[in-house]
Amino acid sequence: MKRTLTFGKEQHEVELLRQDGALTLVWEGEAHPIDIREVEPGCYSILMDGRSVEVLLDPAKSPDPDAHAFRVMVYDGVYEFALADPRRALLAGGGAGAGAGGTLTSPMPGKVVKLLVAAGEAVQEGQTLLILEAMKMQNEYKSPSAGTVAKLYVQEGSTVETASPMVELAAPDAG
Amino acid sequence: MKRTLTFGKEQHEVELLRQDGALTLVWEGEAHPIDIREVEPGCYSILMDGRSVEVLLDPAKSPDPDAHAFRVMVYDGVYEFALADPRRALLAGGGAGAGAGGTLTSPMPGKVVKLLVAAGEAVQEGQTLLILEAMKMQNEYKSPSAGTVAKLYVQEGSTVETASPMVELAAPDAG
Amino acid sequence: MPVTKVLIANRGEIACRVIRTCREMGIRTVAVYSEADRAALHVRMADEAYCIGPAPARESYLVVEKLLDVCRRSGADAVHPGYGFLSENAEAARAFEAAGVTFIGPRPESIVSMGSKTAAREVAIAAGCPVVPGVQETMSDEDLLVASTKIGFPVMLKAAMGGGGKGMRLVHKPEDFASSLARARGEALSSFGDDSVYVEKAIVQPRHIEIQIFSDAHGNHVYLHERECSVQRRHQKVIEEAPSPHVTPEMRKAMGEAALKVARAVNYRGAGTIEFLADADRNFYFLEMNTRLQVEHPVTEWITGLDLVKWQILVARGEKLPLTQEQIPLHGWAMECRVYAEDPDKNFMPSPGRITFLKAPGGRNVRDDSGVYEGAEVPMFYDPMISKLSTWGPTRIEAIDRMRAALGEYRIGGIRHNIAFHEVLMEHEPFRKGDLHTGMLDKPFWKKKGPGPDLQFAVAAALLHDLESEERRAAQPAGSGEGKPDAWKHWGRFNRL
Amino acid sequence: MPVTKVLIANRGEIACRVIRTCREMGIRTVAVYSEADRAALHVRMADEAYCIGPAPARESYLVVEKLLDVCRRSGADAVHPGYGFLSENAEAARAFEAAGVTFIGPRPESIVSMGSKTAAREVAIAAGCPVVPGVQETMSDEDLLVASTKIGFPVMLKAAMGGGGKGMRLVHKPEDFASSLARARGEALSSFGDDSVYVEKAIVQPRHIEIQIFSDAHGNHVYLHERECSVQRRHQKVIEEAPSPHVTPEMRKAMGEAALKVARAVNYRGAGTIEFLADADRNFYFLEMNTRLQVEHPVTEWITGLDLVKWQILVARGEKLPLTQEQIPLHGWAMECRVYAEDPDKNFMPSPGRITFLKAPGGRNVRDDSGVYEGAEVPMFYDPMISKLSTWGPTRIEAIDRMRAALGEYRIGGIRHNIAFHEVLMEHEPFRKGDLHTGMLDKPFWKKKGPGPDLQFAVAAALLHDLESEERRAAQPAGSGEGKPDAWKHWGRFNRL
Repeated sequence: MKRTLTFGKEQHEVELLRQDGALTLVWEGEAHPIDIREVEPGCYSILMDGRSVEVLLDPAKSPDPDAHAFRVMVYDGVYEFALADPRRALLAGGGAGAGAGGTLTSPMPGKVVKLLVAAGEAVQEGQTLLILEAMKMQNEYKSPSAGTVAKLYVQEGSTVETASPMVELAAPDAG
Repeated sequence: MKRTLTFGKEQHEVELLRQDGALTLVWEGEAHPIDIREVEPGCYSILMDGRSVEVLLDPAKSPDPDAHAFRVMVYDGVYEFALADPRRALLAGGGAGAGAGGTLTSPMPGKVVKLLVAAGEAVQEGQTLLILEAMKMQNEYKSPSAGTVAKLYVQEGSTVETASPMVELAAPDAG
Repeated sequence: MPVTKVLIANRGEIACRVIRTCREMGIRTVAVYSEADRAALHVRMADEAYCIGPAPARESYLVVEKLLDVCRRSGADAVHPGYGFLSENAEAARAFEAAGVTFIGPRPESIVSMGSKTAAREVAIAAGCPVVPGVQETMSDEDLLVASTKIGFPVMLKAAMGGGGKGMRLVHKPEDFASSLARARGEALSSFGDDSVYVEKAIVQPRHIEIQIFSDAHGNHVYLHERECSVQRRHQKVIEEAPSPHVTPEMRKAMGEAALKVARAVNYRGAGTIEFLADADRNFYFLEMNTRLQVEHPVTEWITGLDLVKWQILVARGEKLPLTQEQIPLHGWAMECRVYAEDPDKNFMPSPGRITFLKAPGGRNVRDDSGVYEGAEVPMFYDPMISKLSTWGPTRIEAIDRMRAALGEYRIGGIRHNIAFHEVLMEHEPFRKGDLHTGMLDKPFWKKKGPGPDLQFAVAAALLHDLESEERRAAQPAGSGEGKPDAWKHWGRFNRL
Repeated sequence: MPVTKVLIANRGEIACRVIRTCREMGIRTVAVYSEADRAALHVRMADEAYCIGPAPARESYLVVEKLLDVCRRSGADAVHPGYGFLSENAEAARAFEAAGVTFIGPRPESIVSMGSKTAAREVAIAAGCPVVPGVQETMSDEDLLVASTKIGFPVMLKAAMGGGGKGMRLVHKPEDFASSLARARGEALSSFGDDSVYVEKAIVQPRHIEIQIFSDAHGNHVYLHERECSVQRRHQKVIEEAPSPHVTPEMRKAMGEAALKVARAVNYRGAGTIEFLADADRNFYFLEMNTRLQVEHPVTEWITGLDLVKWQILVARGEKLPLTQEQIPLHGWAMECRVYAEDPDKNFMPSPGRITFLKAPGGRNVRDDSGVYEGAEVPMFYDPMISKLSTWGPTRIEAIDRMRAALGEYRIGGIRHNIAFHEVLMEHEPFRKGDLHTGMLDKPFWKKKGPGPDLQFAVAAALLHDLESEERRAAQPAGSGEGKPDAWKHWGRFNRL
């Protein structure tokens, strides 16, 4: 089961092989015998290359429907990355990098207290699109790239859930 | 779902009713509205008669195959009791009290380091039948009642699991 | 005043923390909960629990009449307000006392005196406690701009009824004034029901240092030393410590005595905190007084060995303070990290949701004050703080190293949180050296750069997860189990909650 | 001697506890594990982990050659033995030192001097430390009976190589002598590989009080005050506290100085404990010396604020003791309850098995040193202690009340354990008054009598469990899910482990 790992701007070919009950991690062609135990649900004790590392695996939502996104806690912090079937990743044009345009979704449940753009309006990267209130805090929601507001899914006073569509942006050249 | 509760030497008729999503505990004919939430697996937050009690429910092994035995932890300690279908309890001759005789099983995994009785031998209540070693401790295993050793399932050096049969006792009058 | 059964008019970790002290003192506890909180930890821990309405706080936790009704039904003879909610609401305090229920907090008049920052400032000036230069009264937008120009930018806009960083904005230049003011007023209105805002001189790289005071009903006042809370994000504290690495014994005494002047001026009773801003030259200025227990009180408990909730109850019973000023201990150093359900990489955006995995650290001199449990839902309606992790050590560096180790043990799944952010802070050289100021988090230096030595391990677990999902899919009859993302079957045990 | 990477030649809570201090000190850790312990907590926590053989300790944890091999493979330059296992094995200590690996413990000669109780007694007598009347040498069965008759019953039989209550028997009358001696020899042989037994005068209602000592390699010796460990079941400690309610400042000083005489006599280095028996008149008698860290060291850490494992490492590095005798703090009171997988209602029979639910208490001045986790298996091969819960308070009663509250919060499912037993102890009037002696648990007064106020709640949960099992059965197609008791489906998530 080969996978393309996307971690930040890096990509790696990785694979986990199971043979006769023993696991091997193949990292960019280099094989490492590895012992993985799921000691608690989602929590793995891993021995490899003489080291012992405990990881808590948290499947996350991925922007790419063909990739599995993960958030992983270890003693030294949190890693976020995605694993994709390399064939599908290839078909989709490669990578999980966010291009300009697309539908922007709400990061958490909340209420839109201020909407600062209108449909059809051109926006700059970093421009505040709307203000979302949740957990007693007002949060500015900024445009990840330059573009044009293609569609608004919310209005002032709308309540949204996690990952509700809020604003659809078109890339500047597509506007 | 009426149940016969056996707690120590006490017995009570108890029932939990679910109607339109609401629960009622009927304790010896007296009805108490009750709100029970399983907040974690096996762990319940219960509100009744103005009180809040959290209980951890641990299904235990019961000597009576028709009864469900429970061990329950609350802030104030541990309760052990059994619930039985009253019809079955009636058929079985009532109660969960252990009579004389029957098969004695091992309380834990271990090794029989000493066997102090032979098949056919008469034993007194409290007489040491064998010595079991587990977790670096030697434990004397005593007869719960007077009777006769009908059968031995173990010999010195035998290793046993939890609830392995070890000694079958016959009641004195049956010997 | 008897305190034999305490209604805790709060939720989350502080409700649980109050319950623990009551248990130790043999006092029964009554929890209240909104419809979103039936399964919350404080409901599980209390001896009694009553529902007081819908999820929004203004329909439940903030409704005094409902709390009074629960006092009547339960026979509670005292109310502990915790922090936030009604803790600094003089009307509520009066209503409880009028109903014959002991309010475990200051006299209502003290709350009023300190409730408005502008009024509190007047009191401090009159009592001889230094204050930050600025304009005391709330004004129109135009007048605030005039005043700001006169004081000179940068200035700080603050909600008159505010606290906890809400309705607070630093304004660097006149061009930003209008939008910042609008935002400050908006937050002030939604948080405190009052959009009054005032303006003050902004002190450059200030340190936030506060004095914990305690007073009884007999006119005795002591200070329990200082806490430093300069590590803030969006004007809200995230790391607190006691004592402060900036404070000398002389400064401690001067600040403590200045704080007690304010306490005496308002005839204070109970636990209170005088917040100061301090500059590099160890000048300090009165900022405000919090007339309640603070979130960060555990660091004071660590260095003094005292139980501040117990003292609150003793004072509410009319007893004298157990110790005099000279008897207040100060040993070692304590750190506290606030654990929030939030995303430090996305401007600390709250991250409500279900906690699918939870393991708090253990061991020596580590204290976790949690309000949640594995399987608990962090609701979107309330503050996203889920626990406070605190550590003690004989020295500051030992407390920091212990905190770093404890954070490494902490495991929270299902929501985003700030554990890794705290870990970076504990290894951040300026922090370790004690070079703190309230703007130190303005640049997000904690964002992870490259891959660390554990990346391969993390990826291996994810690969196994994918492999087993595929094996299960292959083994299952077609059509079964559809409609749920396989990643979550794993935690199927929570589906029944 | 450098200590940069420590192999921990142990398992369970003590291995985890040592790992925590190493983490705080920036020292890397190497775990070893038997085949029964691949998923044990210490393996999860360490930086490296190596399998050293089958489950029985004599084929894994006790095999020095295997440990030396792991030192070579991992580059560990020091070994921490914990307690039990090889901690008091002079041969092992020599083997490590010979291989250039620092043994974090005393000099092998000190272990030898104190390893046999009879030899230890000689040392104590020579050093001027009072001892219990008795016969020093091991003898034949017949001679032991003669000696016992001469000393006068009751007498105490003790394994010469023993410790932890194993191979120890109190004999009240001559008729019981033969069977008790056989049992003592049997346990001695299986626990220590040597069936030598000796006999002593049994002191009536004795109190077990011990002095924690610390020595460096430069001839400095200090005592860290006393612990009382009189609450024992089957001659094994279950509750420990520091300081002792029986000890006056004068007695503390006398005991501390007597203990240091013994330490000096054996040129001691590192952490050690001198155990004494004390009678009602505050006479005290040397019992034995434990040349290692004790299980109950956390209560000493609470009252002194010190980290004993850190001190062990500093001493192993050749550093001087950080404090002099006059600088050793003593504040407040600490309690420790040993949490065992055992059944207090059935003569403390061990109860190995899977822990299906685990929730340790939190809050202030509560410390849980655990070696397990939810889902962990408590193997039958090792000691059934799963955690040590300790609390601190300014006074003894506050420490007890805090312990009672913390025990109430503790939740362990799947195995039998002694939490409820400890709860009864914390409410037991003689215990609360400090009237302790080593026989206080001879009568099982903690067994639950009647129904408490929570019985109806407990039964209600069980009824709901039965109701839902029935509803599920009714909803399921016939034949599915058979073969497993429905009560356990619940914890299906553990099936995959």
